[in-house]
Amino acid sequence: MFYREAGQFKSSYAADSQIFPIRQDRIGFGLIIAFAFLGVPLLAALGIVSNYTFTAILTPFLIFSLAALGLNILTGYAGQLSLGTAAFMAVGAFGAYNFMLRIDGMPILLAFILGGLCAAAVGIVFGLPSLRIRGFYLAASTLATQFFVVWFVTKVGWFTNYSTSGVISAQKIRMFGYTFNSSMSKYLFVLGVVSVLTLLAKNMVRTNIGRSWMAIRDMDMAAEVIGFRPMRTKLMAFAVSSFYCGVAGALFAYAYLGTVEPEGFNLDLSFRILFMVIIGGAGSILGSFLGSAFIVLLPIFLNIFLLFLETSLHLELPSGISSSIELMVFGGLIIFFLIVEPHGLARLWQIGKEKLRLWPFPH
Amino acid sequence: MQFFFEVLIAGLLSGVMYSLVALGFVLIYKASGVFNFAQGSMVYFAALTAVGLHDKGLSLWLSVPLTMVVMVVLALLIEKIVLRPLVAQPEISLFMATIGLSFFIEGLAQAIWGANVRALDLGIEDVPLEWVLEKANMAISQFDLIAAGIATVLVATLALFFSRTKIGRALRAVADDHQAALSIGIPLQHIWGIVWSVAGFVALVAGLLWGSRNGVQFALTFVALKALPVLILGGFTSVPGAIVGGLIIGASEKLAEVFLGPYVGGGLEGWFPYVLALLFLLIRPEGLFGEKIIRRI
Amino acid sequence: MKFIKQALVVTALAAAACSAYAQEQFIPAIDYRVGPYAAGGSGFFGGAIDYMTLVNEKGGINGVKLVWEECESEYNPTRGVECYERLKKKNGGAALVEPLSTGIAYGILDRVAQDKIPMTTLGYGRSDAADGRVFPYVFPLITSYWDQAAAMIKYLGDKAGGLDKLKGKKIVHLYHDSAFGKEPLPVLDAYAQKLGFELIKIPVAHPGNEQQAQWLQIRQAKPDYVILWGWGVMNATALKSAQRNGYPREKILGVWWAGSEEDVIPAGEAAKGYTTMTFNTPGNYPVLDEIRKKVYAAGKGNLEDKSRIGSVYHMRGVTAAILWTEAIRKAQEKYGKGKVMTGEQVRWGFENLNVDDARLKALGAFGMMPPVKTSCLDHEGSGAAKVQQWDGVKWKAVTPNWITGDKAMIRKMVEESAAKYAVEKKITPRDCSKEG
Amino acid sequence: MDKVRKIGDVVLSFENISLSFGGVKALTNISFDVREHEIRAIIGPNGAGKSSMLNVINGVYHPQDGEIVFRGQHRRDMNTYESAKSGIARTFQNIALFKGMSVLDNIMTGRNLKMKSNFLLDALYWGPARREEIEHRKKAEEIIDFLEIQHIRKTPVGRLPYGLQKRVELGRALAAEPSILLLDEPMAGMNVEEKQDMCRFILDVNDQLGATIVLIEHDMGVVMDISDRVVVLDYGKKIADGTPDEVRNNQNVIDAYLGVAH
Repeated sequence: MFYREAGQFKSSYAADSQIFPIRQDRIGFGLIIAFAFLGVPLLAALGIVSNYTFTAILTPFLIFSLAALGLNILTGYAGQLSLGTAAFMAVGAFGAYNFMLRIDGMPILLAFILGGLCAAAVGIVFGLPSLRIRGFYLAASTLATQFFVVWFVTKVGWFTNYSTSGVISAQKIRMFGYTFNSSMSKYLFVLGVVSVLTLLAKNMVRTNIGRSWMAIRDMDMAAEVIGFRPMRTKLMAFAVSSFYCGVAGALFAYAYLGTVEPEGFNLDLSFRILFMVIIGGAGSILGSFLGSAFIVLLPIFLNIFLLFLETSLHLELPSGISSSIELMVFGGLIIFFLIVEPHGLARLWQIGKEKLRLWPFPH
Repeated sequence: MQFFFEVLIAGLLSGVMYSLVALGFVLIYKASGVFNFAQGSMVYFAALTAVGLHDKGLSLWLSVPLTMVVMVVLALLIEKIVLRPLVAQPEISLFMATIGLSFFIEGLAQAIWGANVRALDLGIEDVPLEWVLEKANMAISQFDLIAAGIATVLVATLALFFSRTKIGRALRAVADDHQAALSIGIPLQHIWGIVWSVAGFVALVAGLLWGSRNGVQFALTFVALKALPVLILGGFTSVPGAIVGGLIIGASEKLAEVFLGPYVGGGLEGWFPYVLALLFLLIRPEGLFGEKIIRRI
Repeated sequence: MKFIKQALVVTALAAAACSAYAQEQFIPAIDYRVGPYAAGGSGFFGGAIDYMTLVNEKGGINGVKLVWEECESEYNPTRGVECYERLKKKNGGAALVEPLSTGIAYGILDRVAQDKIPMTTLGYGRSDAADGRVFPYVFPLITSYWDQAAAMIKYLGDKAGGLDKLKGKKIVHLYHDSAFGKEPLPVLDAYAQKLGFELIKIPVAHPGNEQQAQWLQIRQAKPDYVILWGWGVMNATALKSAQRNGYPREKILGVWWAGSEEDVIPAGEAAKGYTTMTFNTPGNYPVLDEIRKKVYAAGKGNLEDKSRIGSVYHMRGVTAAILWTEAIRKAQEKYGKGKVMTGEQVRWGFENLNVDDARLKALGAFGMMPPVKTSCLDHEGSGAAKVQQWDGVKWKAVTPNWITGDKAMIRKMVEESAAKYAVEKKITPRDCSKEG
Repeated sequence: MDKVRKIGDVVLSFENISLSFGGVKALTNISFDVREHEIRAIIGPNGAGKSSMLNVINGVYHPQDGEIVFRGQHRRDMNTYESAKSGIARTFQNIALFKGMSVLDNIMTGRNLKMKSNFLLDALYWGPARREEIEHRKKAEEIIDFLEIQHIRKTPVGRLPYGLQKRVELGRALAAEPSILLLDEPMAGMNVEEKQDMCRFILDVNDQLGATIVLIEHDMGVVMDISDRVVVLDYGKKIADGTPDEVRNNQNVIDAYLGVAH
């Protein structure tokens, strides 16, 4: 009824090429952004949104969304399956840390960008095999990145400034004389970075570079015949993807954990992010966010729900059992979602929108 | 030189243990094109079930066959609940589903048997062979030798199974083309059920051997990480590849750790096999024995 | 609808329950009971919760009941941080926090200082956090990694007939190749230089389920001792590999993460004779009997498997809970008996702990753990450890007395490292002379 | 048929091209040439090596033997990027569209070599990048109009019926404004009506846009109707070459199609 594009005519290609050609989408998105930047802090000021929401839900959600977005560029758009995401995040985090540490007066954003560029460079090196190797062979090979990078960072003391504990302790986030100390300010900082990078990613995927990735993904030979150079295209995907993951890693260290050890960027984390991409929707920017929300929130929800169930039903489950059940339900839900919609939550959203467009008429 | 050979032999024997795990991956990938990440969890689940039943007072002769029954039931359920609805979906969705499956199986195993670590005694002592120790001053474990023997028998049996039995041939047909196999009347579901059962059996054998080597505990799931480079090297679809790949990976990783490790600070066993496999892939993108991928347009 | 109704009823009940005991001190239990390290998590938190239950059975801390909520972290930093954030304000606020995970401890290191909640890290985490001037809210109680490494050398020296006898000896440091395994390196290096023994460092890649290469190196090097700085499956594998390479287990000395039943049972026979460090003397104590009688007999025990009462991890959990309750008790002495303490007040309690032998006797834990006395400067409080040996069935102490290494040397290293951290993080260390 | 543009000089010629895959000969000593603005058909029974020939032309396959002369340049083989760069575009026997992308995006990919913007400007979608994108969008829309596929421009191609996909693929090739267009069975699997449409498009492309066309087609009627010259392959060998009329009456060709034993 309300979600209709009828009557909205585009008089120029520019108008038709915008990110949200449908007016309702534009308004909806604008509202979400406004809410994220203004509404949430306002609610916090009123005491409705707690500190917990910022620091334990929203901030990690945004950071993981960014990492998932990075992986989505590589896996969803360019079709190169990677299991080494956490390694690129590690490069970004340790890179940013060292730029901050070693160069006096280094602006934090520049350090993040430089950290991301380091990750991009590493991405290019470890992306080289993708020119010859494909599919699961490539996926399994990306594990080389995962294990090598973590080993290297552990081994070379310089990266951790020879800290005896082998960990880095992120410096404070300071910009224009303001220190991002409170959980809300950190959230806003992360939100800003993620929004800008998301916009850039959206622009990339709707222009020539994005089309080159998708072309290589869908039919690499045809893409080559048309004039896309596979090497350049794939390495570009690795570089851009790794850059995003690198920045996400830096945010992970600076705005979320504070102190991190190299092992924090382990295979588990890589898998978690891959989950976000697949559950959310490969080849969809929105999907990265939906997937991240799903994977961040699901275990928390399960944990609280089971706890609630136990207390309300007066079940005296041995503590180990409820944790195991949590794990089973988590795994089961992943399978369930893959069966219901193998193309991810983003596709469900799209289908829902198409239904809505026709509503209340069936056709 | 003697030390070199000692390391080499130790590496080859470890390699056999990796092959054992890799074999489970190969079987399933060959028959269904599914990269089954849950194989490691199946190893854990099988070992834990066997040892759990054993701890309940059953003899190993009883608990192991009983576990096999459990693995078959598990395989059939996986086929029915997970695989069948996902037929014809992109490979990556199936891959992801198996990761979901691995969470489920890990949770299930711990929900039933608890998270405690357990010892498993197969009655094979894990000590160096004395006469080799005396004659050549090499420590070669008798357990490893027996494990290698078991692996050899297993591989030979599987090879025969694939080449000589009707099911084996049908299985190869399925591997080549699902649709075609269906159209000539090969019951795909049955085949998958069988293959997952066989993979369950392989997981059980691997679980028993690895479990008796390092104890039955959650870390058994990590043996999958040792098997992956073997797979890359040997090819995802080749049973002999899993064996040869295992030997190469085992030997080279040990040699690298011992002779290269001291120069770079050691601890390189985590990544070295992967990098080695990767370099190898650059020369042969389909692995040692994998089917050649022909790109057509 | 029914569901919602139920929820409302439960909330109402909970509210009623709350008012029944107005005096409740909340302690979050960020634990892990699934995954590769579940055995440690369930044992430790089982012990801690058992002891807290016991305290409640006996009337709480001056009438203040202890309450707790478990949150599964899966040993994963992200989930651990979420648990911490979820629980820190609950039920009037957390009195303290103990994640039993290095990764999670680091993830909340900055947060606890901001939230003013003391964090204990019993026997793990940053060794330099013992310097309370730089880390006011972190308490690596009893013995840090560095003091432990020092105690190890002291023990090996005693075994050789004096520290000077270590000269010319070969000691292998076989370690988990991670920040954890590298932590004691500065101490061991310093000792190697000072005492003149050869230190051979052999790392094991995570997870460590395959160590043939390392043990062949060890066989080749023929060291006098092997220090096993392992974690998880690496420990059992090390013992098995030692056996298959004919290295005597009596000469292997493990870190305390390698010294629980869960580390040796999977290795079976191969573990016999193996020694490790511990900050609990294995055995039975009145406090454990009390737990059996008042907690488990009443069906309130936390462990599924009763035979694990008094196991290494369980006893470590009991030890932790003793220190927590003693800190709260101490804080009550200053800020008001029978009152619920804030995190900041409990912090003061932790900083002024004095659990001496007399107090331990009263608690029924005499000999179970070393006496602990903390101060603003020293957040560790002891630095002592014992060595225990696995006889195939159970652990037995092999050193009758608590042993400590060169505490002055370690203290110097702690202060240097903490000072470096303070500079890096732009922290101005507290002036301890002004602390009351 | 009167052409606006006259058939010109030879732009592309092959001398003794041989190609084999692991011992199996796909092409043996093939020689023929293509003139500017002509419609050159390659015909032959299944497995005659027609598609292999197209793959040699745009550098997917590299012949083991022989020489290619392209715009006066003598070379051993072509490579895909260079041939695309020098204006060779093609369609494929089994449609090789980018299935996950919309019709419009597929056609836009055809213009990638004409785009100068780099990924940083793309990411900002600002200034020249934006102008360029919109400019190329205009070109793409012209092709969409030309092929009469306006109604499906935002549909993912994976969802389109076969005939439309073929048309989109042609559109993608045209977007590159090719000087030589290789069409591999453009009418396979089409009904009569669709074939007529496709014929019209091909002739228009040749005539209005002036592209030289190399065409593989099975429908003899179509081939004889629209091509200027025809080369006939059988078992990787050339058996005839000439105008449609010459080829039609060639005994070798009749034998090959009727299956006379060699």
